[in-house]
Amino acid sequence: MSTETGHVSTTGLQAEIQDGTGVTVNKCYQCGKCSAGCPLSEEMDFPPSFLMRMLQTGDPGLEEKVLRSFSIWVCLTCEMCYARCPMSIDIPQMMDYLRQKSLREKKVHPDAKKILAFHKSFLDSIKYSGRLYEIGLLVDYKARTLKIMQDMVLAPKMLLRGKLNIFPEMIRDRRGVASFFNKSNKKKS
Amino acid sequence: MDELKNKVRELLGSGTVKVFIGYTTGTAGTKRALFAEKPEDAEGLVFDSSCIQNLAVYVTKQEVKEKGMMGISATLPVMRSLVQLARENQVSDSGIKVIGITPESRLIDFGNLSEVEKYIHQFQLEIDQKNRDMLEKLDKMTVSERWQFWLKELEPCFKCYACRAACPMCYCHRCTVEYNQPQWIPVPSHASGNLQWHIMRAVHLVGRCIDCDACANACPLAIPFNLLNKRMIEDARKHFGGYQPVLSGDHLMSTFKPDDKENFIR
Amino acid sequence: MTIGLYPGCSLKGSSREYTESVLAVAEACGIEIKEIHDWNCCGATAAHNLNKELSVALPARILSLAEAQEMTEVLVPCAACYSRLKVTKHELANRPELAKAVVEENNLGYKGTVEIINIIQFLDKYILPNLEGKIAKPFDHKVACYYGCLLVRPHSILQFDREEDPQTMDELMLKAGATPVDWAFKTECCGAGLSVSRTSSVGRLSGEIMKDAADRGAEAVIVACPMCHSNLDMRREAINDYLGEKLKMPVLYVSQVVGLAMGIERKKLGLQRHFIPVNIK
Amino acid sequence: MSKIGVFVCHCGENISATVDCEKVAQVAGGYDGVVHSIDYKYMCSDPGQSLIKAAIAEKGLTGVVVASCSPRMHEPTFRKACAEAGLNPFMCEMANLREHCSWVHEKGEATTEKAIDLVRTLVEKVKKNNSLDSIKVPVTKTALVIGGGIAGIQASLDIANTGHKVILVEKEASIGGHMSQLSETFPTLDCSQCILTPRMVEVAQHPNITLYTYAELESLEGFIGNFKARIRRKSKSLDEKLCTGCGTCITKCPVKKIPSEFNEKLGNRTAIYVPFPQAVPNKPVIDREHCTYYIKGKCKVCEIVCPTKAIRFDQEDQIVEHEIGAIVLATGFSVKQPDFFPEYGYGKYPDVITGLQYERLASASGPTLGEIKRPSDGKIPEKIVFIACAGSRDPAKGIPYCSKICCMYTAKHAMLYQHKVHGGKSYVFYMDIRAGGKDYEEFVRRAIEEDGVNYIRGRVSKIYEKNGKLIVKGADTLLGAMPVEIEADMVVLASAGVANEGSETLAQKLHVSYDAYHFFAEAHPKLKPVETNTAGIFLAGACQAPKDIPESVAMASGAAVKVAALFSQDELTREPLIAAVNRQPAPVYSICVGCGLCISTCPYQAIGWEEIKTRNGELIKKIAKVNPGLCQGCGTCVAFCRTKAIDIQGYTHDQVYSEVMALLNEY
Amino acid sequence: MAEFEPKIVAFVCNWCTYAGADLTGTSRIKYASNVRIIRFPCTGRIDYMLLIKAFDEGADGIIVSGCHPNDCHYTSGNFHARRRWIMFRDLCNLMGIDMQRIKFSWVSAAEGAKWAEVVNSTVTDIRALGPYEEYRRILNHHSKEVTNG
Repeated sequence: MSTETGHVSTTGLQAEIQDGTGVTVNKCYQCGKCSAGCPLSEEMDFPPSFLMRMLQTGDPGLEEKVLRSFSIWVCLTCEMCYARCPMSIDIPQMMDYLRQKSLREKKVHPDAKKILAFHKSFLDSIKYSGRLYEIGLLVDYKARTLKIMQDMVLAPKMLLRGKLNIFPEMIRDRRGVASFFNKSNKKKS
Repeated sequence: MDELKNKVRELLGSGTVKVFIGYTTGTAGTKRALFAEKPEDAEGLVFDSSCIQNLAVYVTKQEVKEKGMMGISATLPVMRSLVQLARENQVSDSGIKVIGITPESRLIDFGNLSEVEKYIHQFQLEIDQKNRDMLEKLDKMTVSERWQFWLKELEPCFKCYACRAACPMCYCHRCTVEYNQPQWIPVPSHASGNLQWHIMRAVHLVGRCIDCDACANACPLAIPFNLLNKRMIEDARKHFGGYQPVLSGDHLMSTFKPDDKENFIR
Repeated sequence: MTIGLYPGCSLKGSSREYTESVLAVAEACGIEIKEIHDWNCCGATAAHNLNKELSVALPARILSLAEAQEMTEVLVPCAACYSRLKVTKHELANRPELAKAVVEENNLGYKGTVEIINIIQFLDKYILPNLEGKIAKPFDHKVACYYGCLLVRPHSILQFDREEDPQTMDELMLKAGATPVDWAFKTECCGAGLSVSRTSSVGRLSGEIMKDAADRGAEAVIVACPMCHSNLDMRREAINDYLGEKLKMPVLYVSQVVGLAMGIERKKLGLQRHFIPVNIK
Repeated sequence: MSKIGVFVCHCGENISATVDCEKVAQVAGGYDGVVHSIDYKYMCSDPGQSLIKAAIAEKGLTGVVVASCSPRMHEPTFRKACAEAGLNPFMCEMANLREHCSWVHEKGEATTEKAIDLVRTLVEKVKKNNSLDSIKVPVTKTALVIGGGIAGIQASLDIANTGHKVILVEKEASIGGHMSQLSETFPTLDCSQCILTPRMVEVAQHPNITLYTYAELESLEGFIGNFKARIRRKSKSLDEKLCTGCGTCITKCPVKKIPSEFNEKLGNRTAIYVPFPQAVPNKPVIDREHCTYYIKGKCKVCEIVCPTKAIRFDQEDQIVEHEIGAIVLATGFSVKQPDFFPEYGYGKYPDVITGLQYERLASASGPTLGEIKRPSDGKIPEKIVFIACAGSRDPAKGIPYCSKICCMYTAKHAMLYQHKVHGGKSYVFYMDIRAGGKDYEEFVRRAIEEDGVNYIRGRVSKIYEKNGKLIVKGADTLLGAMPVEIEADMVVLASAGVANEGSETLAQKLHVSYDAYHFFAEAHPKLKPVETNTAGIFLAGACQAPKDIPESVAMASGAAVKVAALFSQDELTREPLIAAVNRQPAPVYSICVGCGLCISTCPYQAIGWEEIKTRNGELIKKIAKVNPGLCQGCGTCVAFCRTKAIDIQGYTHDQVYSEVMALLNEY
Repeated sequence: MAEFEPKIVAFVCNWCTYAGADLTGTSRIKYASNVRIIRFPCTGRIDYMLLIKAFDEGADGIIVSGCHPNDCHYTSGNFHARRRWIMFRDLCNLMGIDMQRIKFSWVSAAEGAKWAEVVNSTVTDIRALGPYEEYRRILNHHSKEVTNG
């Protein structure tokens, strides 16, 4: 005898998202309220609702497009879409999932390299000192993006106003924190 | 004592009552019921603390009713039973004359049942300490321990129905145990049969039992099934503010309050 | 009664004035605040963008520290950190398998006992009650209360104020003597994480926000998040480029306004650190 | 010895897809007493029923078990079939293999097992069934119609025209309901008032209709054919016989600034008022909450100016009682105020209004005399945005279901705007256009093709005010969800239709069931759309679910026919599934000991006393007696009686006991 | 070894829970097939002795369900039932009958999903409790015939 109550069985990326985030892609009925409210939809190659639609088709080609899209990286997780979605679909959660998958599978959109670089520098800084070291972050970021000149004007002003620490703040248990990274990285590979 | 005898002589003499139900000393000094029909029978009447049988059980018996107007010497439990029986249309002023005997063995010559009702309402239905402790002990047990407890207690029961015979509230012409279409209660006195009998009896007495213990006293095996009735009395108080025998008005289990509280229905 | 403090990275660097102002008002009201010892970064956007478990593990460590240091209530002034910590607490409570992976494998003694409060809740609960009569100089200006994203969203988890047209900060400002304007960009996003990597977007998003605030006659924008502040204040150049005008409207932290109203001197509140001079009294 | 026939239905694939029907029939065939057991594709079909009839005739069946769908669906069908074959209909039982088994479990052993158990249980039950004759009860040929909207009006007129008496109860001061608020109606664009008011007048003048406005149902007792209704007539502070409806009091009333409910608060009314000029009856009522006299104890201007001295300040509510045979519920619906959408700013921006408010603006009798003007400054909007599904299809903040009427009225609104404001631009944000209905699709196309309404497929995320304009931020999902921003002068929200406040309480008064959204529930979604689960109570209009006018009217006429059919008999037959007190030959007479404790358990006061007397009239015994006319068959007394002296047909002690036994043995 | 499949009998009223269970069907919501429904006109008709009988015939669990308060098709049948259940539960509990094995619920005609949920959670709970061995044991030494009458 079965005690199971039936639920939508999906395949491919849909199913992955369902298991990974609990988001049911097929809940979306394409009203577009997310795209209408998204502060960045006009900078996206596919606005949120469009993205949802692509995923609904279950078409491998379109799923590939999603993972290679710029949208998932320019998304700020400002949660506006989730706040206004009539079906309470947690798009931000889904975006996180897609970004991580896109990164694992090395499908990051070229224009997103800068954004990614920033995130990476950010995490390295934490990995190294346990906290964010803003100068370090900027330097490291510039190194990654070769944008030496960017924000050059900003830094001195900040120093002037005591908004930048010349030396990174180090936490005591740096090993502990660093170990988080190794652990969760192992999982990926 | 003489006061009672005189009263009864007078009642029988004047023909106000045709039969008077009281206690007398039986064989081996035990107390049993006496049915006095002539003034001189009153001589046999006795009363003391050992008179614990609930005489109210007789007032619903056809043989006794046939004799006409009844008189009865009624202790507090008997009075309570009489009022409940009156509520259930089994006795009425036209059929019974009550001579009350107070806990201090004072006599009260009641004019009618509503005087009896007024009298009994001075006293709450109170479970005595001994039994309360026993119930507490049971509550402390796990469900299975209670289950085992009752299996053991009920094991010897062979369904002699002395409990039923002694209970003034068990006056039905046809008791549910006597049904066989369908067979509500299994005939043999095996564990489940006994269990069902006592559950059924307890349920039938909810809101009606006045805690006279006649059933337990009558039980040849001294099974403490009256604990069930006592728990029902306590719970009736806990859930619905308790009950008292009344001549008219609501019966605990045939009414409800829209806001009756429970915590087990989802 | 002491309250735990999780400042987060920005409050130690680019927006230290936020910390200063929080401590200043607390001190003025005799509220003791204790910084969580050896706290680490919450991981911010970067972590949950790139690595789910990490994004939970980092805040989990912070909360475990607070528990270990016997804190029952932790103030998190940075809206972004606040959101991360709350979300983590929620995830750990509702996703056992994730909790197992994170808490056990990193052997954190996480119990989930710490109460996490944001700056508004803190000021409401601990400062305002002491403010009766202490309003030395009411902050008598028209202000636009800017909540940003992460102070009120996701509502299902934060359960703070309402996610559309929130009111708590406005009420707070009223009590500080200010006049909140009714405007439309309270919860629009400033560009946050893209500050460095896509400054142009930030210029546009923050620009729209500043514009509406200005159009409604606000004299200052009030924020509760260092990211909002750095975008609206430090990125003013990008903003003005986008708007094609020179907006001079200052951006203050909610705690700074309360401080000013209490008559605390500007330096203690770190007003001098702003890019856009706070030239209103 | 009983001869039982078992008939297992496949219901097409509905049952056989997960239950092995052949096996069920074959196993059932083995039970003692079962002399005939077969399975068939559609038992309810004609050939299916013939199989049953034939078996009854050939094998002389004494009982029938049909194992198919829920008895709530087809019990009458099969009982009728049995009756036609000469078997007492109450010797037929149904095992619910569809709703309770095949539809809710996966295919497999276990499911077939369960089906077999269910059949066995019913076989054992039917063995204990008794042949019964249905009960006849008289019918009071007066109908009660609750709600004076278009549905209630239609139902009242239809019933009244069959020559039966109708009592129409309306809680407002005038009949007319929502329809009287509407401007013009889709798809024909004829003026709502023009087609409605004649009907309203007809109601008022109809000899068979008693109209109670400003009144509500207080309580209802009884059962089909024999209800007793108590109606509260709220005090109008007016002697209606004397009042001529001249209206002087209204013009003179000093309290003039009360937001008019009829005009959806876009206009004002006085404290003594008629809701609208064409009101029926056209006599005022005093709104005691706002009347100066009732607040301050002085004023009485209306009394002074009244030429016929009809004002009665001391008048009190009055309770009237009526014997009723049938009831039509036509209480309509309410509009969900869209203030749960802070992002749309309804209630904050005066120029963001609801569809119903727009109706008042567009209505010739409305506050703007039919001109579309913004509430804020009275300007005529050059750009207007209509937002569909403002609350509907929104489980998160609004209601999950589709309100059905919005697509059409929104198209109408846009069309009316284009007709009234030349050169104006109108936009409709929609997700789907649901225009199912005669001439509906054509109507929407006309709005788009001929009147140039711009339809944009997408939902609006936010509305905010910016220098006097309403900025509407939406998206066009047909252009890759491209963001769209419109600077509008006015926004109309197609707010959702919801059940009335308190519909639940009314349902409880009448003992009809209601659905998850508190709309009244029909007895069957397809085959009994106007019946309720309570015999003698019928539904009409939007109180059952959001509906447009044609549907409401059709449903009302449907309900009226049901009532007329009921009234066409002088007495009606009721299922004899009621309780009775046991009787026996002398000297026992009855197992009942006459304790009388059961009397107060009966919800219908159906239990009384019976005195058993000898020939020469002396009392032998006093026992309980169930009045078959009043008993509704709940069985509460049956389970209560400790002597088991009361039993109830259809659910006798013997029957239910056998069911439990059969169910668990060889489970 | 296969998972223990409890026998569960449901005593339900015709107007709310039976109809609710019909709705579960029409909505095609799947649930455990362990349950067998017996239909009553009203919870007021449900005889406490039948519950004991169910255990006596080897049931592992029981569901008793009807209309929510105020929704009773017969006005007050469910109110009477509720009062009886309150006392009956206490009695059984004192008797050592495991009250975790009798689930009481209100399921309206509109609550198809709730019915599925009630059944599933009951099955899960009873599964956890295991077969009602305690009661079975006292049955072993008497044959069914006797109780079948």
